[in-house]
Amino acid sequence: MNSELIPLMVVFPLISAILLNLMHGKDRAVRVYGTLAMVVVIAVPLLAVYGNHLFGAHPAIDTPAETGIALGRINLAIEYSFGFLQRALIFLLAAIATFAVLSHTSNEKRASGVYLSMVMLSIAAVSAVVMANDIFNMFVFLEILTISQAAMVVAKGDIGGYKAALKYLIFGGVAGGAILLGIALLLGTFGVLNITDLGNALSGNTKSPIVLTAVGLLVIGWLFESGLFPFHTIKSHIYSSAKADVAALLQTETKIVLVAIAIILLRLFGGLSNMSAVMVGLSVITLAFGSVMALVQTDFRRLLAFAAVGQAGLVGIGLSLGTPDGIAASIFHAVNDALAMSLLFVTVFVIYEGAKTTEFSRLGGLLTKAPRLAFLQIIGIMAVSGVPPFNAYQSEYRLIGAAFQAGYPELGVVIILGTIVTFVALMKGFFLTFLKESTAVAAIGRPQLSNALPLVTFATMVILALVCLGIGLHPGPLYDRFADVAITLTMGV
Amino acid sequence: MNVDVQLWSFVVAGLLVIIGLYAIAFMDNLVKKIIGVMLVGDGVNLVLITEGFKPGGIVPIISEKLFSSGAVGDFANDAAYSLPFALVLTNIVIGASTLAVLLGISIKLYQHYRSLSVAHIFQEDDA
Amino acid sequence: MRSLYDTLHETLKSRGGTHIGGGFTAEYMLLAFFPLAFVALLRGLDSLTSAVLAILVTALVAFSLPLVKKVSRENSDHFAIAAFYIAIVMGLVLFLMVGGF
Amino acid sequence: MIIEIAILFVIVASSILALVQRDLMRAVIIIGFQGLGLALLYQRLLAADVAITQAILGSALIPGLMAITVLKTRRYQE
Repeated sequence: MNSELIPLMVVFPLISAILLNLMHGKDRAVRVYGTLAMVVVIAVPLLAVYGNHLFGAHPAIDTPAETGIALGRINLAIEYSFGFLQRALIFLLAAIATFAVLSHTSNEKRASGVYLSMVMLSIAAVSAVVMANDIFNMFVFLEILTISQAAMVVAKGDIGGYKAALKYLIFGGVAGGAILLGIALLLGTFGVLNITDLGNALSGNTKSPIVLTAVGLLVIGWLFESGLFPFHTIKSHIYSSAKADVAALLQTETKIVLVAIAIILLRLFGGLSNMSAVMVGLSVITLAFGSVMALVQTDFRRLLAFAAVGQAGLVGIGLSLGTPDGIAASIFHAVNDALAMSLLFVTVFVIYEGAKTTEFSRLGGLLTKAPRLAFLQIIGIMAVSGVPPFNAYQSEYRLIGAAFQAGYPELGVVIILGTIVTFVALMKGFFLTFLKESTAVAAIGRPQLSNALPLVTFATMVILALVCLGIGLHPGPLYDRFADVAITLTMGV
Repeated sequence: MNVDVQLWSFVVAGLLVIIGLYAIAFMDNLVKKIIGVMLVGDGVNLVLITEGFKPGGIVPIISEKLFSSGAVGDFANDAAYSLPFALVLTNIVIGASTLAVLLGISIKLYQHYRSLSVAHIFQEDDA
Repeated sequence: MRSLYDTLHETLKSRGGTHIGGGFTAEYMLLAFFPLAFVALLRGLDSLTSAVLAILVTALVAFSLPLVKKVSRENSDHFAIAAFYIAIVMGLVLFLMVGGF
Repeated sequence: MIIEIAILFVIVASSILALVQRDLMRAVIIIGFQGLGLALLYQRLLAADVAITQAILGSALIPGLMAITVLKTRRYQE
């Protein structure tokens, strides 16, 4: 009976967004409601049972003969499907979003209702994209996601955020147009929007130029939403212009949306070798440029932003291979990387709060000031770059194995190289921040980093580090179920 | 004179998308770039509307009179395909809200840089 | 004949103090990435085309050393650069999808 | 038939004309005609409900927002 809770994962954040927007200005109400709402947002995906929800309860019907739709049955309602993958991704999103909300309500003097409502809007949008079994519903929520992400970046208030948001929204308009045009072409050809129906209609029918154009347009939309190659500069600009807790949320959302859209593409056009080649190629280029650009940055936030984009390329490689092992390892890596990258973004947030800058030329010698922070950051660095006891090691080595098994040994080498470059870049950041002798920090007022660590931030960092370690020690429960998801996904192809 | 309206609508939709992309890529002024984003959206909307169009059909709005006269079957035969129209309705609203946010951001950028030129605004980002 | 190391060192030094180490690593990593990425991307083609393309890419890389400076300029935040690459990739993706390989 | 062709011509012409203006206020007014043309075209293409929305948004609301932006910034392109 709890499958009634499925639409609540989208509807509740939407209603909360409206309410929080109305409450703006009433500081206490915003704080209390924001915190309580996050409890619900976290609880609902855990309580809901697996199943499908049909909006308006329209059942599937036999296709009338004269409509020209070559399917036995078509689904009339907008359909949300909820399984283990959806539960894991939405819970991950809710956890990171809770941190963003709590850090806002506990660290800011005045809680902003508008900002929290944008966080809620993005939660609703990502949940809907993950669950929607309807390609137009996916598009609508992707557009909402773009707007709310731009608004969250703007919330920081400095001019760099406005510039990044402007670029993001303009190219978001182009990419959204591309997705909708692709949907329009598919709708004009097959007459259905439900992904299951569309997949049935498409099976063995993907060779016509109209369908291929639609695939190309949808792939362009996927590239934008997940920040892959031509859009990687925009994504990294967005991450580094936002506040760090927002950046942690943004990169989590990006990785979840990457996985969700790639799975939709695989369900629709899984057998298409062109598409898989294009996706692998652009993912490899993203990995190369993202991690190499991270090396040459002079600002810790920009370094992390490029490293996050490079890791998204890593996730894209496994998904576009299209084998069950690759898909499972990629989803697993998306989850692990979102957790570990969030940990790193939070540590950099603390440095920024304490030192009021993240330029390497003005940082240094913080190890004696903030030993706890240094310890947590080194855990985050090891977790991101796949050092054995932590979680990304488990997924990266499975990813490399999947690349070898799919017959792309050079991709395995590329993944190893990318991991090494990311590790070197992050260690460079760690060295320049914590170990390098510096007098510059003295000049900007010795930050009392260790003592001033807010409780919420410190607790979040410890929890994230423990989760990274826990998944690294026991990858089985999570990975095996992702593997099941991947096998059922590739069975239909 | 017998012209295929559907074909020419598709052509115009393509032209709108191309003009919009041109404006986004080559126009320096921010307001014109935003107009370009709007034109891309309009072009895509026109594609969808034209897909739903049925030559010689009727508007897909059912009325009580149709029920009472028993002409519902004729209605089902003649009416245009209304699913794309619903999609366009959603997309128009989304496009308008994106546009509003973009215009707000450009006012803010103008107040800081005293200019609407994109080359000027992004000048310092040239590494 | 000056060594490549000196050329690199000078170019990187002109960009400011702390980036020399990172710049060197990035340079060598790019040199390792390019052939690997091309092997991965071009393996579907027949041997003659891929040989010609490999020679072209090698020449392109050899004449544009140090790579890291050019790469970081092309990955900057400027609007026009982003628009340029987006236009190219959009065209390329559609061409590869519809035209096939 | 001839009406639709005329509307299509107006749409393309006004979008091009709007983009070549140096006076941004004039560009905004011309883009209003493009929105109105699209609304009429939607009506002719049997999408009456969409036409109403497009008429309000495309010919009044969006040009209005743009006009406010132009008034708050600068009128002539530099």
